Amino acid sequence: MRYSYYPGCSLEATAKPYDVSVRSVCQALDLELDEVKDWNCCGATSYISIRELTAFAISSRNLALAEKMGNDLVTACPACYTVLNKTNIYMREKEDIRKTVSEALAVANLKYDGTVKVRHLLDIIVNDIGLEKINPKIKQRLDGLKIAPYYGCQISRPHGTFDDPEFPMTMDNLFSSLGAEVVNFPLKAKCCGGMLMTTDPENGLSLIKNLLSCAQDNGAELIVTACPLCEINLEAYQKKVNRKFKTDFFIPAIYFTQLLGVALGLPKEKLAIGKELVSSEKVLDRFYGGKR
Amino acid sequence: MIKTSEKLQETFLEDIYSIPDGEKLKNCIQCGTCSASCPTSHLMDYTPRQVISAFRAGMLDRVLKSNTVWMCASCYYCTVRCPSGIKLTDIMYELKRLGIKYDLYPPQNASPVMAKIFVDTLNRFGRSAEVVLLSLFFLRTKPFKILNFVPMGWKLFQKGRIAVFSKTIEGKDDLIKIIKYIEKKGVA
Amino acid sequence: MSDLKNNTHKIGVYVCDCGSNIAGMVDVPEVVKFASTLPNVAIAREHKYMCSDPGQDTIKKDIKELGLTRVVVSSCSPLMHEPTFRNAVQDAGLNQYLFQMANIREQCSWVTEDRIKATEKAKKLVAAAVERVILHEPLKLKEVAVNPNVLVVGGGIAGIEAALQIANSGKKVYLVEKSPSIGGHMAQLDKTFPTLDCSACILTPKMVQVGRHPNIELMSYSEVTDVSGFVGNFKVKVKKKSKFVEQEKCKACGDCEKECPVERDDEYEMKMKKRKAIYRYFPQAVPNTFLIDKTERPPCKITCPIEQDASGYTALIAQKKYQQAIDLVRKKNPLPIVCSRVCYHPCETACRRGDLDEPISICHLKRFLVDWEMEKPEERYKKPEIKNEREEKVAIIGSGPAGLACAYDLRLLGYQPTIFEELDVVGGMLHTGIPEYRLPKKLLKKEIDRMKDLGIKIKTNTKIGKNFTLGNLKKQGFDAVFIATGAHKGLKMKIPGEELAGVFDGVEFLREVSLGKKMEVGKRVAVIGGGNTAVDVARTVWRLGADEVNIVYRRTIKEMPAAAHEIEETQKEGIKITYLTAPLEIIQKNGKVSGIKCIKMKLGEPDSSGRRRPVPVEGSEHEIKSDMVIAAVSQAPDLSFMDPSLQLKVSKWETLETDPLTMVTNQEGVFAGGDLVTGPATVVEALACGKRAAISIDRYLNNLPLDSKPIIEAGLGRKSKDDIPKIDVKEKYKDKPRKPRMQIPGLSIKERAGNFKEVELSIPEKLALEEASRCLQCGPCVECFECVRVCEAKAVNHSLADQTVELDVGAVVIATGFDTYDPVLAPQYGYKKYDNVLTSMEFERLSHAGGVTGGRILLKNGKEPESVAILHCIGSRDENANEYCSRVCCMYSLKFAHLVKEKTPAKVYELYIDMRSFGKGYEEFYKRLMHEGVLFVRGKGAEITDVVENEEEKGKLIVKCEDTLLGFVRRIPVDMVILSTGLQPQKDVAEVTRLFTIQRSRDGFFLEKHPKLAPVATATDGVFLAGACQGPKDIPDSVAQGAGAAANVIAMIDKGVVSIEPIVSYIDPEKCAGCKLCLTLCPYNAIEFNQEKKVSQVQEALCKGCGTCVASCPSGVPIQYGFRDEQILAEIEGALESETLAVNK
Amino acid sequence: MNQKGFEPKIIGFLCTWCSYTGADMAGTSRMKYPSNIVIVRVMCSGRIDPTFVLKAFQDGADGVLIAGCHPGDCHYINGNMKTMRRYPLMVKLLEGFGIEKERIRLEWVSAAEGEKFSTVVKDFTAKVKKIGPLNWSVQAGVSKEASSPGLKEARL
Repeated sequence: MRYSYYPGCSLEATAKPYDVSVRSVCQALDLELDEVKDWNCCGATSYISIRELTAFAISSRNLALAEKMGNDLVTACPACYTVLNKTNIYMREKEDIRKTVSEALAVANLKYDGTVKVRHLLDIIVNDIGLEKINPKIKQRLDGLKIAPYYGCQISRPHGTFDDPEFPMTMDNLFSSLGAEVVNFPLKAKCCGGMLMTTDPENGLSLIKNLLSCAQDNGAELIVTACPLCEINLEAYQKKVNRKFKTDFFIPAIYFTQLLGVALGLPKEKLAIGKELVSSEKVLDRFYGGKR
Repeated sequence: MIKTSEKLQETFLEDIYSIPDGEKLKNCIQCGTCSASCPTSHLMDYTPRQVISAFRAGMLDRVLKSNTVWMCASCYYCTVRCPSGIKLTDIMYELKRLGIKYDLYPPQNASPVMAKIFVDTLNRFGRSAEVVLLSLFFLRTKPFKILNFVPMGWKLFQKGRIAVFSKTIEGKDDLIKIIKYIEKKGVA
Repeated sequence: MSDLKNNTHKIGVYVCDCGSNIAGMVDVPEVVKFASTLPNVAIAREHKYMCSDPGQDTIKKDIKELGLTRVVVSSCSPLMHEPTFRNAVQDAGLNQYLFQMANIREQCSWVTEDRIKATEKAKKLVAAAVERVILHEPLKLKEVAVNPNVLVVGGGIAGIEAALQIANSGKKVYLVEKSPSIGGHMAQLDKTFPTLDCSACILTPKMVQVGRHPNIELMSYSEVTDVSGFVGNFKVKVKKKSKFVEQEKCKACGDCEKECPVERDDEYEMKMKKRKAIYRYFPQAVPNTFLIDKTERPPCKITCPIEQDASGYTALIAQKKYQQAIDLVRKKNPLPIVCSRVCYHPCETACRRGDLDEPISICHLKRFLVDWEMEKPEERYKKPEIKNEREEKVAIIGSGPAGLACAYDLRLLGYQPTIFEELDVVGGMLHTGIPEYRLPKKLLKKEIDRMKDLGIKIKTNTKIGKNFTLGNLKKQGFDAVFIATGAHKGLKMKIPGEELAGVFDGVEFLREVSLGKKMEVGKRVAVIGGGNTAVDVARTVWRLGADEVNIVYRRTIKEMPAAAHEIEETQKEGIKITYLTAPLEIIQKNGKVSGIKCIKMKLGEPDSSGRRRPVPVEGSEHEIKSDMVIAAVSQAPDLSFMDPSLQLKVSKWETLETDPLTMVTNQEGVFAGGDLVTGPATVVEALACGKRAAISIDRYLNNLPLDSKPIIEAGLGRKSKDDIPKIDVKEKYKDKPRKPRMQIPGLSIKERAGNFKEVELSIPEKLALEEASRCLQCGPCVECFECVRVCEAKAVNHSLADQTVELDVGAVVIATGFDTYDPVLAPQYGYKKYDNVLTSMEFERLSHAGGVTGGRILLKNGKEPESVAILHCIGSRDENANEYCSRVCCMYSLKFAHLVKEKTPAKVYELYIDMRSFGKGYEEFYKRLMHEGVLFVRGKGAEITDVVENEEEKGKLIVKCEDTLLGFVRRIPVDMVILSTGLQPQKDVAEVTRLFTIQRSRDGFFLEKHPKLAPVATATDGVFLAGACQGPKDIPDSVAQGAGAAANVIAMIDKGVVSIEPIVSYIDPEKCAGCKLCLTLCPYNAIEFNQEKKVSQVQEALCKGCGTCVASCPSGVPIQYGFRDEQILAEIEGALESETLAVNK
Repeated sequence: MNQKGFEPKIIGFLCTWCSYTGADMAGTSRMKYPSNIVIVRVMCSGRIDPTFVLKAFQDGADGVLIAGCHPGDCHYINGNMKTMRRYPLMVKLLEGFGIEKERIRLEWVSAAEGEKFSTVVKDFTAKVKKIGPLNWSVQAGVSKEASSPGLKEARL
């Protein structure tokens, strides 16, 4: 199976491990990813808050580039997923937006006919490949590992085409089929505060605290996310949370591709495991039998 | 610059109605599902529902000067749950946009600055680079605060999770052209 | 202009202002001016309200005074006032069909924004009408008599009211209700708002009236499947689902219920309570009878060749009713002891539980029963009594299972069967084929002795063809013959060396052993084949002391025909199985076997049997050392006995040919079965043959024609996997705890060696009980027939079938009611996730005195709630569910609040968006509840969660909402949440719409003819609506509508006739080419072909005037009165050339 | 050939049970749509004869809308299915006469779908406007008589 790949800015920086593990896992699953050449930032949530149409225009550039490549456009970042999706929908359905944006693209002699399908990697893995095709490839079952899959918002809201916006299940099903024990995690689709962490850390922290304690109280050893922002918020700020609320959280959060990679028997470095601030060693080493 | 609040009202309504499904705003039954579903409403000076009543009351300027819209974390709960099909998150975006356009946003709140910087970097490099973003951000808002983030930033850096120099994309000129075109059309 | 239009016409055109409705947008004077310029228009007038009497009078006046020949009224939609104006025209002495209407309101003034454009359009419409009306011709209304019978669909309060009113007016009413009782949702309610009187108290009397009413024929548990005909004369097909209880006999005593072993969720109690498989819908049900829930029949039973009541005896075992259980087994099975040992049990393969974890160990449960019986046979074995003795004698050749079964059943019917057996042992293959360690001979003997004890004669050592011939049997006074000599001839391998000493035939070998012959076995024995015989041989040889036993089979274990558990045991006993290997030649050393030359095989394409055909692997020849070879490849019947003079037909497989079900041969009075007919098969299949033959022989001896029907009815038809409906077992029984099947106690391998002791041991009671209780009771009725046993009224009848009745009615009232929104679709409310989140209907049952808690309001943990939140508008006023307001929720929510307050000290919160108390006494009720101290919160509940944020929330459900009057977001901790779920159309609303060719409105409910003026009529004449099927309604409104619909119906019927628009089609025989195309197209088969004239003819009575034939005729012969081509073409012309028309004058 | 101020003439053939009632519904709920369409009522869409369509174009219509009950909902069991089967051939025939297939349209409109009806009319009118006037009757060669033989062939 072949897809066009849109990493997005975060995966080039703070979420580098995500990018690394995405590529390794896809390789292991015979998913061919062609990175969209010279893609630009999707605009994320901030750009839309300044100039809507411009936001659509710049992400349309990505869509236009992807359209040339033919295949579905897959991204691992829910923010990009949402923005690209929204742009895509509006470019298809809203005459006026299509008109102006197309003109704008034309200036850079680009055109977009709205034929690209924007997909999230999780969707591809669970629905295009499918659990029954993945399981034979499993080298290392995750039996006994207690995880709290955390979906956050934009993977299923508002364009959640492949999972329920209130109680998403895709990751739950994926990992329980790999033997992991998925703990009850009622807050799995609640918001982590997103950019609030930078703009209003005081309040952002309390949101994160709720998530962490819910996961911990339900006995999770590991939080699994599918979003760069969620990941950084959940793990990088644990110290601050502990300081502010006199708590003692130490619960690693990694990307779902990293954990899937573990099950596929990929070596740590190919999954960039160990790059997290809250080390996942204690939890994951059992699967590496001590070997580094 | 718009003087009267009614005038503002009209301009804004026009604008809101112009965004996809913006007209649904008229269908609001003031049930408060949006507010109760919002993870940050308890931090807002006005609840999301009140934003819409403010529209109806022609008192939008107060809302815009408050922190309300800038507290929206884009979680889209209000959008998926609204019984009247109002895409409130998008309306929040629109209000942020208009707020900035007409200089109606809370001075003490940082988000507008953040958003602006984000756009600048993007326009500058074609991609956003968190480190540039953050440093610029804190320099402009609360320079001393940046120190709070240094430890974490340093760790991230050690872990190779910070790209110090943001890449500039080749098609940057194209990108600028695209943006310029839209700006020029003044419909942004 | 077409010459059809001469100027002799005088047309009057009347343009209506409709107050400002038309005049507000259309310049009426302008239109009038224009109209008067049109050809043939004698007069054009404006009027404020044409439909008013003065308006109509102007028309009448003009017709009389100006001698108008045609009339055009341009006002509202013809669907609105066409009848009005037609009457006016008729009154004035002009034929009403010389009239045409132009719709300038609904389709012009109301939909156009620009006054000039609207006026232009109005002109076009008028011109079109004028052009058309010129070509109108006088037509006569068709009048047809109305059938006075009425069909009411749906037995809720609306249907009940309608039915009673109509019946009281002396008309016959058929009331069709889908569920087992009438009463509908109202029967489930506790109290009713705003008066708080108990629902049952006011409903039950009405229900009883319906049940008793001489004019009402109540059809509960029934559904309308087809509707044809039209107003005044509908033909309706109703399917009455079988209740398996004869209504008129049932005394509703409930004895059956007590005995029934099966429990199921009670739908009436909103699944908060259990009911039995035989149950009564609810205590006050009308009709007050029981019924049996047989949604699907147990697969174990329907796949068994003799339909042994597996699920039945399993359920009885679970209840420790062992005597009933064994009696049930014996009812169908003449050899239960044998079967409990050797049956290959297809039932277990079919068992639903197998799709969940492991199938029920049905066969061994039977074993438990027969062993239990054998402990105290004298009291536990019930010898069947023979009712009426008959002297007819039947000869049965062969004492195998088939013969025994046939003899047994015939004997029970009173006949005198005699079994002729070649050997001096009885039982055929049961004796000679099945080794002692599987079926001890003494047990077989017990069965046979019981047969003899019944009076079945068995003559051993009498070989057919030797001691007697079929021919002279008849002479010996036998009236019928059943041949079941089995298949005892082992087939050869057809390889060199087969004749050598030390090479044996499997069947023969087993026979010798069973007859007690001392058999010498080699050290290394090879057994060729993969069937049960091969396995039996191998295990026998092993017991006889061979050092090494090796089964050589050409396919893999997957294809091996032997029973799986047999193969398992074989391997346990250390017997080797060599797969994918075929013998080529038996090698000898000085005259004695020394080994087998074999070749490896690999699986190729599937063959006729569906199994993959093995093909040799080049150069893989090798030798298997062995000093004894036993071939057990297959058996065939030995036909040497056959008396050629009989000329019995033989198949190409060397088996006897018979009818597959009646088992009769090509010779009258001669029947056959068992392996002789089927080829080597199983015991239970042989039993089936014998039992079928018994039925046929009985018919034959009673001079009845042979027939497979009674055989199929007896459950002896051919069985196949496809008889079992496919269901998602994992989904349906997801809550069932998993549990592996029982482990059968047996001899250890050591204990088995060197002897023939029975390997499997009796099952201890405890084990059997556990195993039996694993049964899913998927029927759900398990057909244990306990209900039949205990019913004194003899009302239960498991063979009652569904029946379809055809009704002739003149009018139909549809009152199919509503369904409630399923909050599972809005997961944020945690329904089904949290124990104490209830729907409104669930609360009704909780609060109802007859409900699960006897009317006490309790949490799942049995405690009283300290606080309760009632959330309004769940699934209503919501684009994600239903956009409309369900109208009843506000009020019933207040009712709930009252009930909670009345019965508990709990705090009650009402979370509402807008309080809608529009009805009589409703606002007062609202006030009253405020007074009672209910805490009203204006704001919709957004989410229910159990994730607490502080001490006070611990152990509570938190309702998140915004108090919109405060602008605060609140987290309200409560113990119980009631979701006020909205009303929505029934699930089958689409089918009903099609059945009665009516329409639905945007909300999905049925569409009334007019939202204000015809709320209970539909666009389809003769079909009326009542109650919530037309839109959400409370009880008062539903009753009012029921009565309203009744009034409409009665009025229609009492008139005696309905007039039908004469807009039928007509085919001119002179012009018809007789191509018959129209015949195929007419939806009502109203066109017949006249053979002698060779033309198609329309039967007016049947034609409903769709005009399809007219549009489709290649030569354009048919016409439709009122919609002639010319008329429509003229209308088009008028519409498009209005200007030119005008100037032409 | 989109020319300013051109107001297309459109004829709508509606079955009385679903689509005509739907059109009335649009009226009662005051849903505005262009005034270009004039509606001709028939009992069932199955009655709509290719002749009508041709006649409409002959007499200067620029577009023809045919509307009936949704499949399965037909008041006459399956008249609408017959229309559906007939429709493609109608379109072919028209193209044979040099009439763009965009000028004819088949829609299912139920009695409840006033909204749908108005949107359909809006959309169809706009499209026909785009294509421009037909003037089929005045186009050389096509006199009513000339095309009338075609009418009967059109029957299927």
